[in-house]
Amino acid sequence: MTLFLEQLLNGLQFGVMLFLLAAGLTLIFGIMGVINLAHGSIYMVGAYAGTWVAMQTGSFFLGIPAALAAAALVGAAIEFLIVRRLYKRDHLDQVLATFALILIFNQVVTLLFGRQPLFVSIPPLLDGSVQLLPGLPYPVYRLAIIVVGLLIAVGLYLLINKTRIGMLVRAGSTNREMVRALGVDVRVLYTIVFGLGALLAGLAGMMAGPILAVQVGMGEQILITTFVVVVIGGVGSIRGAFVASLLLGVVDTMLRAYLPSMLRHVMVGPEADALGAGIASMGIYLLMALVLLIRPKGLFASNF
Amino acid sequence: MLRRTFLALAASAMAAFPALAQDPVKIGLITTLSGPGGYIGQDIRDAFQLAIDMEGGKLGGVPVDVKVEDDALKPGQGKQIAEKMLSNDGVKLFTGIVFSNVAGATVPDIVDAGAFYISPNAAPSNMAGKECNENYFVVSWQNDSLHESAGQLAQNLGYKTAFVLAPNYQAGKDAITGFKRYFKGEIVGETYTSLDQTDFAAEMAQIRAAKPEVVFQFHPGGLGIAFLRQYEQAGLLSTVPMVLAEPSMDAVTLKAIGDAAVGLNISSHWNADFDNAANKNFMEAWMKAYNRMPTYYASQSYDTALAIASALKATGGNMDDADAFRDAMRKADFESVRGKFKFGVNQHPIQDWYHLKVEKGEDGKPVIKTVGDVFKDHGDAYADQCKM
Amino acid sequence: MDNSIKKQILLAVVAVLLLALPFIASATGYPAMTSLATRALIYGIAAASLNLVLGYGGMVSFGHAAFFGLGGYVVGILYQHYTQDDLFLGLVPGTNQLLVTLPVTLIVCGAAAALIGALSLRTGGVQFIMITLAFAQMLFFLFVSLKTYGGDDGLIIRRTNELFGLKMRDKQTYYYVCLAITAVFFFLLWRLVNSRFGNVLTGLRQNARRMAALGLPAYRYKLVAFIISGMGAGLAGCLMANFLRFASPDMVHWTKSGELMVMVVLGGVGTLFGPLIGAAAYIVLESVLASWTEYWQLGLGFILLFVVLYTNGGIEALFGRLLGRRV
Amino acid sequence: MSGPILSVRGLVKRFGGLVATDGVTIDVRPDEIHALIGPNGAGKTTLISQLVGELRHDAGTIELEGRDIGALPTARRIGLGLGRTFQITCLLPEYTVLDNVATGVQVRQGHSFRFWGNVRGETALRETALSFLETIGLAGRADEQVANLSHGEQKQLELAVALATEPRLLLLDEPMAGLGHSESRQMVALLMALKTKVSMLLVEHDMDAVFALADRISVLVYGRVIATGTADEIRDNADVRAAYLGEGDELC
Repeated sequence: MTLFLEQLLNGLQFGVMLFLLAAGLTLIFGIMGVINLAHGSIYMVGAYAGTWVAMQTGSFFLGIPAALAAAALVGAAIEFLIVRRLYKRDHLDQVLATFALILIFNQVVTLLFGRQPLFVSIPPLLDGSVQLLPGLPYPVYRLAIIVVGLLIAVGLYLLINKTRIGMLVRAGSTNREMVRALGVDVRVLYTIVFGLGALLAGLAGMMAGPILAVQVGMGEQILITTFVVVVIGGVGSIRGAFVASLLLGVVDTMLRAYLPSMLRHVMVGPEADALGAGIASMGIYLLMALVLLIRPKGLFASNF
Repeated sequence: MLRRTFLALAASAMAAFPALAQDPVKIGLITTLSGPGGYIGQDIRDAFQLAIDMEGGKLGGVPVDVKVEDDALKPGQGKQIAEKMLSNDGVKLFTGIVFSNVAGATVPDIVDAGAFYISPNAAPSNMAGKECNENYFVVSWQNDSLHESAGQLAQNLGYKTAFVLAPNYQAGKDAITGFKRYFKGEIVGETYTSLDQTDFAAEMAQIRAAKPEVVFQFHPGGLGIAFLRQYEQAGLLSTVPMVLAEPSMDAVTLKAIGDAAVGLNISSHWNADFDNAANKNFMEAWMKAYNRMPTYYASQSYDTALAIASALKATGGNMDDADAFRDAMRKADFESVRGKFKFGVNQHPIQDWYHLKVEKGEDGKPVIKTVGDVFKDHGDAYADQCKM
Repeated sequence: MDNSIKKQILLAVVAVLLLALPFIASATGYPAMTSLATRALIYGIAAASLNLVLGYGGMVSFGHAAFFGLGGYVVGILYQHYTQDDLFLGLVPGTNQLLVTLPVTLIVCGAAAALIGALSLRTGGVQFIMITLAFAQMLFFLFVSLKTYGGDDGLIIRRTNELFGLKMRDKQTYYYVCLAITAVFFFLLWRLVNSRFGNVLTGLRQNARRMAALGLPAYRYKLVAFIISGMGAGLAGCLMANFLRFASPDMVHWTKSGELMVMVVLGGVGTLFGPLIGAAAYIVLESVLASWTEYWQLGLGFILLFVVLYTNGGIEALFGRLLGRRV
Repeated sequence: MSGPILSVRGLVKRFGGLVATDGVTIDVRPDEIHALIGPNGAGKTTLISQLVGELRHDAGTIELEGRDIGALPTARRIGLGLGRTFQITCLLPEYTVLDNVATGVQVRQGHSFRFWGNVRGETALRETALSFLETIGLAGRADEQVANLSHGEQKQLELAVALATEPRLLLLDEPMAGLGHSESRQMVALLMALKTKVSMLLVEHDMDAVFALADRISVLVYGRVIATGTADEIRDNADVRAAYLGEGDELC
């Protein structure tokens, strides 16, 4: 039972990481109608910038503002220089232009930081494990990620539902013309949203630093999963992204944890393990296909 | 008429040119420089170049011209580069490939064209057995040996139960097969992770629940870094020891993991602290040239360059006589940085394997120390299938 | 009329150049050009197939590598069973005859496209992009975990499939085989896009609502286009596996789908020969940049960005005056 | 006298709390032009969308020549003899005028799974299409790109394309909207001439045109039909006057 709880927490933690990325992506999707493949690259930029500063200063907490600033700046620059030209284009052009950005970012990061992965330790404050229940130790750092992720989710909820910017964002994701009619400079709104999305991606990158390897290509690995989240949740819906992130995090973790042993009841050991792992990797894609077949616009589709 | 004479003259002039000054031997180095595996290709390229620089632009007294190209971990790309070098540039000697799938697509073309491929790393099992080729040499190891030695190491250390993990792909499955071939204890858990997986929390929980005496895991590159860090963060490192094959713990991985690596057991065929003249020579030159710890990939590539140098020296750099070059290669007449070295019948290495351990060094940073033997004169299981 | 004469002359010149290419290649001392051209032709078929749904039909498929890879694996799997002299799934014997593997590829890829298309076409827009990607990823992980067929390392096809006793191993011979198949393929495609079927397909991209108001049941036409497109990509995969003598999950990876899209856009969306030009440009660019600098992807990225942002319609648009008609 | 060609009974459409179509009942008889008028926001276009199947109604029935078509997708309804024009022209922008009509003829002829012959070389198809253009008076512009047409010509082309599907009932969504005075008169003449061939449900704001064309008129206000009758009956209806009071001269 404690094992199950631990896996549930793991799923939750993976889910909130996905949410940080998916929130920005879904907003950019929903409001500007842009498919941004370079979102993963912003995550990488955040991870590199934050980790590099943390390595130079020896302080993880100094790395955080660096990661946020770098990601937001790069995000705003991408919006200003490239994405702005893509609003009126079709999805195909957007996919390709941002695909090109992935190539460029990967090489620039290689040029700046070299090919060796970077490394940052968990800050002493968050190191070690705590006993949540008897027999259920859990790393403090992962708990911290869950807490930060949930706080951000709450913050986004308040931002979207209680502020003027949030009102515009909501209006923008259902009816772009309406925002223009309100006399708002849409371009500024777009840059703000893009920067906000980049900020969250950078934060995710920084938080991933001590757990994962900070290396070239880390963005693409998580990018596709994030897109799956966005599509399952319904393009443009923060709430959908939140639900889908947690759903995907938990489903993915549970499949990996329990499918092989379940299959072992019906077939031989090693084959069950390999097949189970194979199906588990496909799991999120199967889930997406299923959701889309039942609800072609995703779980929480805004009606546009 | 006049035109034809001119062309003929020009052609003979071109042909005559190499006779005046020895044309450098062209070596095609196809390797992976982009993406997460890029650092491996970089070490392979740098070590090969180091051997050449140490001889002043020559190998075995013969001037060489190395052409480096990035295969981007795409089999098709590797093949295309080989093709181009073979037919456009007349390259007859190749090396450098990091990954098995690129090698699988590229090497058959090279050897079929009568050129040589000397592998500094990848050595898939089919090419060690049935598909072995007289123009194909492997200086590194056969893939399985890495994990067989890890299995033997776990056996030597007296563990009775093991939990094994590897990514769900061919090399991962080979790793677990190799490990189980020599580990005689009980496997209490066998888990295949996904190749695009970065979070291993679920696996950590499974390991804790299974309570094994030892964990064996094979996760190359960034996967391994993530795995080891999370292993430590989950508090497992202090309770369950781990045995690794060298791809999961090279110098770069160690640097990325830091203190979390202390106490790990590694099986390897080379280590930076080896006490032989060739290795000291290599280490000194490397640190001077690049000022970073070399990975074992670098050592293999350096050995590859030395092996090529020995053959070039014996043949005087004449690549037109393939038989002579092959005979010279087979002798393996060079001082390997790993000490003893010879080729088996399938032209894969027969060599010793060692037990390494990560310890805290004098400056407080973790270092990999050689602490004992695992295998003596270990070849591979596929040599019997090779009919040459 | 002037345009069509120019067009015919241009086509004739290109045809002669393509026929003479292996000779030019060996005469100028770049024999590898023949292989480069073979790759360009094969990718041209794949890109043109993608273009049928993407450019003509307006369906942005991000999963066409699935069919490309599947085509490759058909060749690889049949070859493996041929050499091992056993049966696939205990039912189907292996073979090394191109005249068998090619039709099998078309059937398998057509069936796969029918299944994937039937499900994916229930959605549209971004969801369609992502669901096609999802199916390709599933196939990718399937091949990665298939140990029997090489898993991640891929399947080595020691000898190219046989065809009429030709020396298929010979690069020039294989080039001409591919050239002939490419010619036939583009001829068929040309007939197709100008047929009644092509007419409604293009109409659907321009204005789906109008086509519905004409009484056109769109789904079945889109599906058939998707199936044909999948078969074309499979054909290319079959040829590629024979050319590389290798099939690997790399062929199914999502970046391969991306590359195919790049080729289409580079050459010109919704044009007949654009994808072929785009494929050639991409292959040459990749090869030239890679031999030039190890940071070649940087250059490729910038070129791609430039093409997308500033050349509305790709390379084909630059020849637009010669070929006319496209807006 | 045979039954109505189109028979709508008690049609209801709700958007959340808003009732856009509130129990609409309308008949269109053979060889009749039945006009549907009403102030802006009365739900005229919503009604058309339900008739062609772009929107699903929540209650009621739609029968075409006695057959219930309420559950069929748009394409099937068109196939059964429904035709429509769009308020804002909805054409194939990359095709020529002739191609637009020819595509309509082609779809009307049945399935388009013909992969071989060049569709632009099919003379029978082209000639049929051209005859529709002649009916409309656009034959001289046959090879023009749609994008180069004037607004009035695009409206005419809309009609030609709709006729190419050989409908028995034509739903016309504001065919006069945006037309100049002489263009409007031309359109009125055109529709008048077509009246013997096809029945029409005409949604229109231009009252001159409506009174010139319509055999009967229904008035839609807030989703409800408040009156149906001949032109004179409607002119004298008190409710209609009330509904239109203060509406003034509105644009589309």
